[in-house]
Amino acid sequence: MKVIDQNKSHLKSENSLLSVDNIRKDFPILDRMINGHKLVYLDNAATTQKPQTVIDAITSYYAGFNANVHRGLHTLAEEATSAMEKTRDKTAAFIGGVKREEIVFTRNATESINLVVSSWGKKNIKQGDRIVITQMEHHANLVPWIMLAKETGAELEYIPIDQNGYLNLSNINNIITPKTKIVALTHMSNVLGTINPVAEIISLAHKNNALVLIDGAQSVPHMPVDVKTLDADFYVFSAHKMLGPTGVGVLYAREEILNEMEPVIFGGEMINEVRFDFADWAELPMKFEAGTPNIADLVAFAPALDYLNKIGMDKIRQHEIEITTYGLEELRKLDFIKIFGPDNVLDRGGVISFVDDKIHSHDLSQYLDSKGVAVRAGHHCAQPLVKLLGVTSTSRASFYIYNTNDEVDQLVEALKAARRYFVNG
Amino acid sequence: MKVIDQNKSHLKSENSLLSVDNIRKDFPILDRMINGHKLVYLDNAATTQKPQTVIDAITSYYAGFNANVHRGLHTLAEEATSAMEKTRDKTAAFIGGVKREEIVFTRNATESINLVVSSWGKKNIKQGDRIVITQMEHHANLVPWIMLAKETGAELEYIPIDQNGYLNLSNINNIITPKTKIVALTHMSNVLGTINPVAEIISLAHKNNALVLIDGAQSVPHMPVDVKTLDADFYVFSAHKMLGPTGVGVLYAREEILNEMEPVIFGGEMINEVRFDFADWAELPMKFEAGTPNIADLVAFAPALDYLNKIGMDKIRQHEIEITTYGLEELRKLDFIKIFGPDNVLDRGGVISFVDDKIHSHDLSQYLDSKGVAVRAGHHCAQPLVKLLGVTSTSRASFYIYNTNDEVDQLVEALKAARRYFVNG
Amino acid sequence: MAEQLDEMYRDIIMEHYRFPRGHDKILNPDITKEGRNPACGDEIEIRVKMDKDKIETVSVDCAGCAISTASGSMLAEICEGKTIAEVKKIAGIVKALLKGEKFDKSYDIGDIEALQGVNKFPVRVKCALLSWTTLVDAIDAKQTGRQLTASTTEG
Amino acid sequence: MAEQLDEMYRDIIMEHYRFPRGHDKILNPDITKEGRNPACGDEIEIRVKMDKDKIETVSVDCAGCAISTASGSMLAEICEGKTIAEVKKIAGIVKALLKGEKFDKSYDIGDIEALQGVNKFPVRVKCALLSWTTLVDAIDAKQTGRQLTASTTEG
Ligand SMILES: Cc1ncc(COP(=O)(O)O)c(C=O)c1O
Ligand SMILES: Cc1ncc(COP(=O)(O)O)c(C=O)c1O
Repeated sequence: MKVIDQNKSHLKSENSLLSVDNIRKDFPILDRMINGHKLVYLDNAATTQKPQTVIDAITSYYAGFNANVHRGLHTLAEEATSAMEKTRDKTAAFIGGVKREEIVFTRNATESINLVVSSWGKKNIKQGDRIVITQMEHHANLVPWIMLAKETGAELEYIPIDQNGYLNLSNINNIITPKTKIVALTHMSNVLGTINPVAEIISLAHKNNALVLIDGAQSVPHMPVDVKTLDADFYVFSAHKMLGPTGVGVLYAREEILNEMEPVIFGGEMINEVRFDFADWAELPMKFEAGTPNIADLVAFAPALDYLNKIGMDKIRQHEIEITTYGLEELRKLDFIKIFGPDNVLDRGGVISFVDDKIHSHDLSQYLDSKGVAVRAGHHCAQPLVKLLGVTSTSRASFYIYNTNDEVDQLVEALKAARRYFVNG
Repeated sequence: MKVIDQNKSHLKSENSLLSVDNIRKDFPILDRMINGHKLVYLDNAATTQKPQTVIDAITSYYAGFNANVHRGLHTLAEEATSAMEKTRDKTAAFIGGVKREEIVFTRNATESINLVVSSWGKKNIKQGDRIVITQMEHHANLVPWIMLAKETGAELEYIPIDQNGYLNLSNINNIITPKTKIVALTHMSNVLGTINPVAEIISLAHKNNALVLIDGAQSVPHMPVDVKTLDADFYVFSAHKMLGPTGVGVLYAREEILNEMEPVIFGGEMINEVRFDFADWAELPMKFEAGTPNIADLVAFAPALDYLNKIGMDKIRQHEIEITTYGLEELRKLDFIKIFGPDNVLDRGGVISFVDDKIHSHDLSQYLDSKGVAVRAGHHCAQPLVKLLGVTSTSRASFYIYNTNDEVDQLVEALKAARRYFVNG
Repeated sequence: MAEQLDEMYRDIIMEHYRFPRGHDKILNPDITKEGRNPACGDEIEIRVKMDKDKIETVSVDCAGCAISTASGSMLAEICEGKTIAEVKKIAGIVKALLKGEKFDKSYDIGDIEALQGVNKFPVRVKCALLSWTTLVDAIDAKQTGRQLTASTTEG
Repeated sequence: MAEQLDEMYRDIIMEHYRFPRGHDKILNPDITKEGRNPACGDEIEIRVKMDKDKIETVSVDCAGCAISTASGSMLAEICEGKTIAEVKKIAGIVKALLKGEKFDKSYDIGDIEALQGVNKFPVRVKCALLSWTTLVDAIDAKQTGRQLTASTTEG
């Protein structure tokens, strides 16, 4: 016990680089009691909690300047439009300074990927073409491609993963070939935590004249991302996984590509001119944003970006490396726990999937919850991957800026107690 | 002046059935000052303001039980799921007691219509089939059908409107014929205010074995709607036009139809089982709701429904009849103002579109705003209709539960002042 | 919820989970049927040995959580010697009990009553239902001569 | 914003709006071009009479708001006698002025300066731009011999 405590205080002082104590004060939900215990929220890969500034932005919007956007000539409409469009500027800046026209707002990362598949995909993918994805994709970046391959008669090829949870690139030149039209892969796995060498894969794909979609749902919230430097063609993510409100997704795509893409949802806001037998489209990015947008949440995404910028994405990454290091160390001490994903913490994000050799992940998570510890259990929307790992489900602890080594300790204590409850009880 | 004042106090006492004064206290934005004047918000057809209970529900969600929904085994996830699903129950009840499985949540009414067109439409509409819509449709219920007709080679037929802003049904038996597969029309026009005889049209369509989609974006917020009694096949609306948050749309469709429809967005939540080459779908309605939903706003739509139920949709309709009667009366006194839409207030909702014979609607709206009066100007996402009316744009005042006859007076005064500014200045 | 947790993981359930009945596969079954709960990843195989219209024995091979294991164990225990009609009746009661609906309380369901605590945890209801759905599907298929595909608690 | 409103609808603008220059259609134009702003419903027709590489006269037939009318009137006034290069330079200045960007302040733009107040109202910028975009498109098309389609301030 003493050893652990020393470890803890040692790592805590490093954590304080990020002044987690101050950060926690900004998140009202962290005071929540769960079953008599203070909430230990370790389900950040599913969705993160929100700082007061984000909550306040929604309140101020509705109490101060709620109105429908665009073309509105009254004060409220102008204020709402300008606030919403400011978020677009901030989003464009956040991922490396792209053009505001290159940022399309959707409901979530899932819709962003589906927009690419339905619009770009159906137009450009033909029978005999090859679509390449990986074995570690979230259903959002898997099912749309399965369906597109079925519909078009294209081949769907998988980049395999190895024993340690890395992409196995040994055969990559036979996978990404001149037949390949699109490569779609996750920047960071939501199950294994693996951070993939996307720049390398993008460069190989481009040599083969294939475009690349990066699923950044787990990367943009947790590390600096510059889509220009990566040279990604499409990049998607969700606001709700990075302190922002639910209901906001982002699709970045290069302007030339967006210009070539047809909209898939038709209605108000996205048109230029409509006659009874004719319609043409508004300029970018409105062309892809039909109907009344999720205005309040778009407005409230800005303070989430501000919050992340204020801390600094480098520091956030550093904090997650530290807490994940500690988490892996402590979990490895439990001989009944098996951990998935890369051993080297520099190759992974703040996500630890594990199983207890005797307790089913559902029972385990339910038990952890009774101690106030929130983790996710199941297939994490990656059924084929979880099956590959040789299990039916895992438990997953995932960290963010407000998590502490203390909370890791509480997870570990609860795992030990679960053994007593289910196994040696 | 005296006459108007008497009128005012007379109608005010009738208004008090609805105790507008008390209602106004629940809407924090109504205290907002615009250019030195108290806000007179008459842009409710674009989006309505939100009561404190709706705003509070969002705050409580984020501060109390924010988590990703479904399959979550921890307390927060269960609370979030159950709150979101309670909204589904309330929505199902609100439109006449349909099954919860028949309520699909989308981003907005526009997405709801597009979902029907992309899924049901592409599967069921063939070359030579006929699609029937009306000349008074919002772009949301117009452009998707234009595109579908183009793609499939189906005919697109319009039910025309007459001089008074009613649908002209004299030729309807030649329009809705056995060739017709779908009839899509608005329950209430967002430009003319016209309330269409949808039950009659649905019955005629059904006799021809055509299905009917009703665009209820302007009706559900303003009058009692029972989709079962109407016998609608599809019915769509937006939460943000009925006190609810932005980012929530509803698609009601009969269960048999939904069961036959394929999803159009693929990813998490909407699947049952996924393998590397195979996917099948979750049960209704999740099949159509891929990815993380707009949880907070779905949760906060419930208090909006509660609020409307508490007042009673009958009373809301009554209030709007009264204020629209007064508005029409007062505007008709201004000989430079031309009003569009039915004369009989019982055939119209609380929407008054008008033009000044000398002042362009953009100048006019901008001027009204300088007096604190918010109306919308332009084509109201119904370009072909506005063109039919023989104008390039209109100004539109639209009312809701918190509007008063006093506010109508302020509109009228501001219209007179605009004349002095632009015409006799 | 520590108490709610104990409500769900009652002693009876934990005992069935640790020492599941019907765990050893029947070797010459009259009916064999797989069941899946893709959302959980749970998979079971049910085998039934019939004695005319009565169930002689049931084996439940289950790779699932405590709840699905315990529920399968209770199934094996209670179904032994029951007629098909009785088994269907019990399956109906289990469903009602798990979903918090009304059911015939006069019918003796033995240990199964302990599953009641599960209805506080909606996500877990499917776990408890899997073996029952699979068994009823198996019997129906046998009776109607339908093709046997895997049962699922989704859909 | 009552002041902001007066900032936009300055006396000069209101005067151009009430008495627009170049309102009478040129009968034998060298260039004719339509412009549309579908979002507003505004439509204009511009006609140009050239004198070698100079613009002799411009007529602007406009069914639009005060801002687009006044802007068109200013266009007709200032362009008379200017070379194509000069007209393009002025159009560039108008665009910069309306979008709040930097421009060459040494160049004399006369009444046009009064359009500056419009940049406080982003939705109205398109109104003020319509005639200028249409004129520049018309000249470009004439010079390159391209087909003339309607100009628009969208896209
Ligand atoms: C890697 C990855 N991709 C995509 C998604 C889908 O995100 P959303 O549900 O916000 O659309 C997730 C979130 O679960 C994810 O982890
Ligand atoms: C009649 C009608 N249909 C559809 C819509 C589209 O609603 P939304 O923008 O919320 O999708 C509107 C709203 O403007 C409307 O008035």
